[in-house]
Amino acid sequence: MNWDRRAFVKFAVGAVVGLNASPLVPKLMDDVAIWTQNWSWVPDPETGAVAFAKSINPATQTGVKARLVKARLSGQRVIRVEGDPEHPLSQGGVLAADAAAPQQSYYQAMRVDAPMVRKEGVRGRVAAEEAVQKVAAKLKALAQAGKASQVAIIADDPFSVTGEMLMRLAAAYGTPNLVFMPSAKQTLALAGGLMFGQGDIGFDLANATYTVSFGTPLLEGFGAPVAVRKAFAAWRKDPMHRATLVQVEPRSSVTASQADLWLACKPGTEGVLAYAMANLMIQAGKVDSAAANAAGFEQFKALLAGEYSLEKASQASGVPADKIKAVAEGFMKAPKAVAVCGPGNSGDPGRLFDFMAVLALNAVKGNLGKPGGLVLRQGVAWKALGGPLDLPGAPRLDGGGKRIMGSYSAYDLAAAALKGQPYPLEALIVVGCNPAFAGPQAKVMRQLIDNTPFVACVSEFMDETAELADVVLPKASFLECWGDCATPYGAAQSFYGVHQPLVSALPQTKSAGDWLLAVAKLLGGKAAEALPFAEAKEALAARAEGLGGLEDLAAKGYWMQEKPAYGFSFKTPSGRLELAPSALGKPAAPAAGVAPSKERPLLMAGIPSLRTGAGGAPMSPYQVKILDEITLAHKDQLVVEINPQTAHAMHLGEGDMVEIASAAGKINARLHLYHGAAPGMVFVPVGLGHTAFGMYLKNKGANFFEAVEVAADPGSGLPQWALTPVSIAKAGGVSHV
Amino acid sequence: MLPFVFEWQWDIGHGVFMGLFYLALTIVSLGVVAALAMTFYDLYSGKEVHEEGHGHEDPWADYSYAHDKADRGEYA
Amino acid sequence: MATHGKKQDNRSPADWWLFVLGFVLFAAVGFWATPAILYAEKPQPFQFSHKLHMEQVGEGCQSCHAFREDGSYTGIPSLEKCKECHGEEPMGETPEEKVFSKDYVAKNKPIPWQVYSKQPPCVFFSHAAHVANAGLECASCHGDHGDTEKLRTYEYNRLTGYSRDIWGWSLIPLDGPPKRMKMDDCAKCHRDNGVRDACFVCHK
Amino acid sequence: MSSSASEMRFGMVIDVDKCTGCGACSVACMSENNVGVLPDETDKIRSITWLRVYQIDNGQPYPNTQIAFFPRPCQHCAGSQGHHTPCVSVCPATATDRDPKTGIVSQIPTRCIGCRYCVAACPYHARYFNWYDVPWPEGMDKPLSPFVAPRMRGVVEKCTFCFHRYQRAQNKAFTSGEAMGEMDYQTACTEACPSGAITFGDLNNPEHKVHELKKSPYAFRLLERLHTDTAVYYVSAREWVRRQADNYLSGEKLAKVQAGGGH
Amino acid sequence: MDDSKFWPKGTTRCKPVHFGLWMLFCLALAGWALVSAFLCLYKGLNQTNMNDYFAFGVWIVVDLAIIALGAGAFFTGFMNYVLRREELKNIINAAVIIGFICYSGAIMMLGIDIGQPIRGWFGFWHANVHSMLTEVMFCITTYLIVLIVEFVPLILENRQINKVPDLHFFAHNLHTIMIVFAATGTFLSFFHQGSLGGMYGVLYARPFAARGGVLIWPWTFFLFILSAIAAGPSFTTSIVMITEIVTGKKLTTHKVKMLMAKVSGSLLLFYLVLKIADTLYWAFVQTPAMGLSPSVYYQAPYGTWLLIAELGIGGVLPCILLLSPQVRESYWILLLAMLLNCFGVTMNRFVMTIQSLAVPVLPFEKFYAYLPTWQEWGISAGVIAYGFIIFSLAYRYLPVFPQETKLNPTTD
Repeated sequence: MNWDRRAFVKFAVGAVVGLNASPLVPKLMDDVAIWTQNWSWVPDPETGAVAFAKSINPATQTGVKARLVKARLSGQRVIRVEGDPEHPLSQGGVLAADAAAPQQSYYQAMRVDAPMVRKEGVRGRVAAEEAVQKVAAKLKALAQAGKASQVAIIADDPFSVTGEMLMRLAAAYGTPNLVFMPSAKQTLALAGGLMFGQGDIGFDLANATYTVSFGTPLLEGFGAPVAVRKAFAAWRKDPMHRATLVQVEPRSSVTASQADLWLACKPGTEGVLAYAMANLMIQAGKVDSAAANAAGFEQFKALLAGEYSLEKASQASGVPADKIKAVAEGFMKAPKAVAVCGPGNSGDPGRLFDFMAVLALNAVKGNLGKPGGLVLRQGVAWKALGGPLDLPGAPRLDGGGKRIMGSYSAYDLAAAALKGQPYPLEALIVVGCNPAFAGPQAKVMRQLIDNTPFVACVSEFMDETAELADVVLPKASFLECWGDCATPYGAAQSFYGVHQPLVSALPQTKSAGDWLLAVAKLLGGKAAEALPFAEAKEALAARAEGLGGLEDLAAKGYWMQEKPAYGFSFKTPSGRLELAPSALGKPAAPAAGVAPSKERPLLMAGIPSLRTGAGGAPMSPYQVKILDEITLAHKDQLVVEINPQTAHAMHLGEGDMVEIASAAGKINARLHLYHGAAPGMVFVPVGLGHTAFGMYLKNKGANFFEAVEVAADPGSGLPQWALTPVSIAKAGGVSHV
Repeated sequence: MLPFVFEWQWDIGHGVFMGLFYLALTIVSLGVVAALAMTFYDLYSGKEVHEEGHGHEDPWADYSYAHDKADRGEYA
Repeated sequence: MATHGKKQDNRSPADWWLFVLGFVLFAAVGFWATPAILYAEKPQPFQFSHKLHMEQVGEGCQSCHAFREDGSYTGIPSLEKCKECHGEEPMGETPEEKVFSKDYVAKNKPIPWQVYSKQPPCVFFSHAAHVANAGLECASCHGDHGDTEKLRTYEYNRLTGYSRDIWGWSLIPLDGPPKRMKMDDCAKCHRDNGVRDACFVCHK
Repeated sequence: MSSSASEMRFGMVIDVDKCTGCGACSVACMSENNVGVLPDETDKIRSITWLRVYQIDNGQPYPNTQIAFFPRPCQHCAGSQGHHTPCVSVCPATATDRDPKTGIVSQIPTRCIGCRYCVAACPYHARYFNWYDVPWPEGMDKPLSPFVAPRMRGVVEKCTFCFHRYQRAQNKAFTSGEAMGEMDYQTACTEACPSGAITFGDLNNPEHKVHELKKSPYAFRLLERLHTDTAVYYVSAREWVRRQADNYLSGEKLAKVQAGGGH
Repeated sequence: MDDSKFWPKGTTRCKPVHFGLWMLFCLALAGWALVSAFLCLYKGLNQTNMNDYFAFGVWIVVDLAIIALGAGAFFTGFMNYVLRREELKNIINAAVIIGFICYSGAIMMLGIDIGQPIRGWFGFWHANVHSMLTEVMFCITTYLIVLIVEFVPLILENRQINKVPDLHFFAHNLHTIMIVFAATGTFLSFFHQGSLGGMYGVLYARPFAARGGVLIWPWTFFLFILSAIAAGPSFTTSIVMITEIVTGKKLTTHKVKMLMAKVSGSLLLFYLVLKIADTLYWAFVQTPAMGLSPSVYYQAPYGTWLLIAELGIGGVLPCILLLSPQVRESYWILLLAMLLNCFGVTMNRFVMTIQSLAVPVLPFEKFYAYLPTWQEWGISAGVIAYGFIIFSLAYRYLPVFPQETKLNPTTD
């Protein structure tokens, strides 16, 4: 049989037809298409029983409910952090930071997953015992050498159980240098103390019908943001007749836009407007009895009539007189009106003068202790962890002792320690915060860390501070450990939230309290006695006894004062309202404000936003994703806002790459012309510009705090960085139209 | 495109669309099959293959297209 | 046909068998070889007799595969469910149970069963709708799996990764579940029962 | 638009005067529906956010500038006057379909061939194409929900009004026997919003809150003039916000096009 | 390496080394396309500059343009076989080859353009008959089959292949019933050229592209057909003329070219009348009804120059030229007019794709511009290279032009 070409063609045709007669082709086509639906690099999350558990997110003070899936093979995991509808403050709402919390705690590259010790400059993972042993040995050596006071501890929240344990450890160990990040709570306590003798004050926003907010981002980061928004929702329940909100600040922010009236004042003049309104009310004879016979009322009245008349205030603040008058009248007539003061737009603790002016306005209105006004909080009835300990005698590095009522400043501590007065620093311990990035002391703190022989850091994330530290102890996230957080700023009722471990923490991570106890045990002596607990949960249980025991507190997730305590009592030296506080001898008066100079013609301020995250905690990938192009532009450039006229005058256009320089430092950014920005100012988002945290966050934008200039507030002594004079210049780079 | 697929409900849209489509497909396939049939017929009826025996310029010239007016010498 | 001209003789009738040979050979490859290559096997962690268990449990399938009160379905029982009866000491003498008690119950390690009817990730199959609402029998989709002595070998499609039970026993849509469980089979059963559905009823 | 008894029409009423653009709804939506994150999300017209919060302003110079926010989920259009839903009518492979029983437009990523015709057809830019294979670095795939299938590259995805929550509510109804209540099926963004600006429910059901809220004189819909008949109503007492919802010739007054199905 | 025995009878072709160089150039372009295609398939469509606003990019523009220009195949076939215009017989082969190149090239590009090419057949299996794109997919694939069937006899007429009796008879028989395929091709092309236009017309939520219509077909359905059959013959003839210039040979009598030009010109006139009417109605009646003004449509960089380019330079000018007998007599100006005609239809496809996506519909959206990446240009160039290769091979080895031997009497 001759096997020639024609035969082969016949065989080949037969083969092809035969193959197509079999289901091979349709089967392969179908299966290949199904293969594209089941690629191995697309995850297939395992299903399981759904369960819920209550918790609280200390960073945002929102009462949350975690949705858990108990999977058969891969165990329990958190898939959602949702709002807790039964929570009186949050009533089911969450913030972007809460909803993105699961990512934050699960994403490995961001977390510190094992204790690390730096040996000869190289940081390596070590066992927990070795790390704690290293810290304890160093502290013991310092104590024996009598240099106990040359140890500084920086933490974030003085009211949490960790905060209290740190106070006891510092006192027992013998160092006065325990510093917490400055917050508006301290300024409010100071102002309240001076005028009422009461520090624990809240604003009953839910019941107010007329609210005037002076220079604070009421809807963008004031107090427990979700609680405030629930009050805001109550005001706007019926679109036809709504409670009035007046915002007083230089920039058309979110709060200013949602407010019914916005007083666009010159930067730093909010307090002046409060006094002017008070003055109008006094002129109109509408003065509450408590204010009328307050200590120094005549002196106060004379000062207001003289310095803060309508024309003077309007001239100083740039707000038209009729607008000030209208708001003053509205404030006078409204049955339940309240004036609100709080943290500044740059996250600063606020100026004492502004706070006292606002409290004075409330006093003149007479809404102290009334529904919809200023209320005293009962204070959380938790039990102290142990007997009182005597404070060490040595002077504090940040000069805290001299100032009234012991205010804290990490900036002053770092500056003083660098100069070596009164003494150099031997060891620095950072617990649960990121001072090398977040806060005005960022630059100074980095220098301090370099010059301090020993730096230990208890941190959840491998953040900027942890990367510079010698010893890093991995802190568990709020979903993985026991912990608590106290009353948010400005809340009308005192509150105490507890979070419990919902997910098995990374093997080596522990809560900050556990690490402190481990160090205290090794230190022994007074330190061990000051913290007689086996684990942090025990300390929490001790604290929770005053609130009905930890078990049902954890189940409920919080303790809260039922309703605001109306009625007001004064504990001032004179026993009555002191408009001219005895400690000052005269009514509060503003010091010289921050003024732009010739070579630094603009004033820089921060843009408060719930999207760019709170404080040092890193933004989770989802939060970075919802930043729009007027915050983080293409190729990760920070976007700053400027008024079109100001930009035009300086020959700058939309999208220009600029360099913003102040005395303290400079940042690069892209310019965005925004009509709502006050002339003569530049507004910079806060919370971007991390140099750590892996691919989702690293090198995105620039850090506002690099260019911030810090000055102590004359009144409260707290660091003040609301406004910084800066120069702005084109920084090359093509402008992307 | 086949009636036993999941969400198939007959409606005029399907009728018109699939009708025209299958019509076109059948016409084309019938055309090809017809050509194949004619080829087999030619092969087995022993028709001669007119190779390049004579170098006629126009390959169609020797095929008697009754209707093909073109090759009656009207080149421009 | 009459022979015409010289072409006829060099075409020997034997030519056609080559075509048939090619056809048969490759049709065989298509029908037999591809399933053999396409499907592979995975061993179960250890043998399990449904029959033995069905004799001892109270409410049949529901005693291990049950509904949760939020309407979701447990599917394959977790180790805790097994532990309701089994302890670290084997109850019977079968070697499988020794493996189970020693390697899994003692070490509290979840059992990595190969699930015959595991649906693709894009499918939302609601047992509540089919068992609680429509009152279907388990066997109508799972066949006689409930009374088997031994677990049959688990076969899966190398290309798609899905169990052969749901998409691979027969191509033609004639025999429905449990032999063939592609989308069209589910759709056919829905259509026969007059259930007009939207995509999201079964997809997620 | 006629609606028989069994036909539900799930929709939303979003109070723009309560929305402060905090993005909690957007993040809650992404966390609920397994939306991934790319290393660089600054290219906003390639970033997949099922619910995007647009910032708008009244264009006034200082000091009368005001900004507001439009949270924009998929509008689940019904289409009217002979037109189908804009995206459903164009999909060649029926990967997207509008369920008349619930009024929800479904999107099945495993059937989508990625031709992106629906992305071009949608005037609200509510449809997103997976230009990248989403990276799931170490640990990031743990908080994924098992109730929504993660998507692969090359397919379109969009807001589904959290239909998996309808499925779970349906399961509960089947086993417990009671019918599905208003609160049994709520979307993730509705629950997350701290100001309670978003309300979700069946527009055709008088007991549901949205049924009343959409009748407010301040209610309006996006691009009403295109007759897409959307299921998402917006409410604002500010006239300049309402004017931003549609295209108007300079002289045209707002009242010309009334919201709430006045066509 | 002498391939002269493969050349069609009585014709001479350039030396193999020249042809080799030309092939090298085309293969280099094709190589660039292959690299781009691999990147787009392996890394995904992020290699392009397309995004969620520009769902369609330069690939779709090129697809639409070459399918419109490929309409020369079906319309020349229609005139030749159905309308019995016999003199077109001399150019029908070139038309069929160009048609085959355009359609197969377009389908290959679409294969890379869609996100999941392996699931491409879902468009047939789970067809949504109400979608214009489904109709396009069905018709383009079917018409490609028709084109292949029309192209096969030409291939089989290669001098060597023609020696095999089976193939010789098959080619001849196919040719005798070519009218069947031409008619089916015309029917199919009528629909998918229209549906490509319908794809944009039905977008009632996109004011720039939306058009009213009759029954289920928007006006763009008919406008796309008209512009395609107006530009198709011009494209085919200009390719033939360019080949004449390159090879230095006369391939068809000028009479054939004049006939194609005349057909093209008159259809262009008919199309322009309707197109300008539609544009006026769209700009001054339909757009204001939607609350927009034409100025919203035309913003930098897609300004009104696009309208002038499409309807002016690419429309009215070639129409006048093609309809004037002196121009048709000339050679170079005729070529220019036909190329302008093709340019006009390409601009129309560009505007309907890119500009309709650039125009924001929500008032608070922005106007975006689009610029392709090198990968996108690579694949577009790849299709052109593919065309060069196929046409060059066909011209070298297949008897494409019946009149060639007569028009170029060889000396020996």
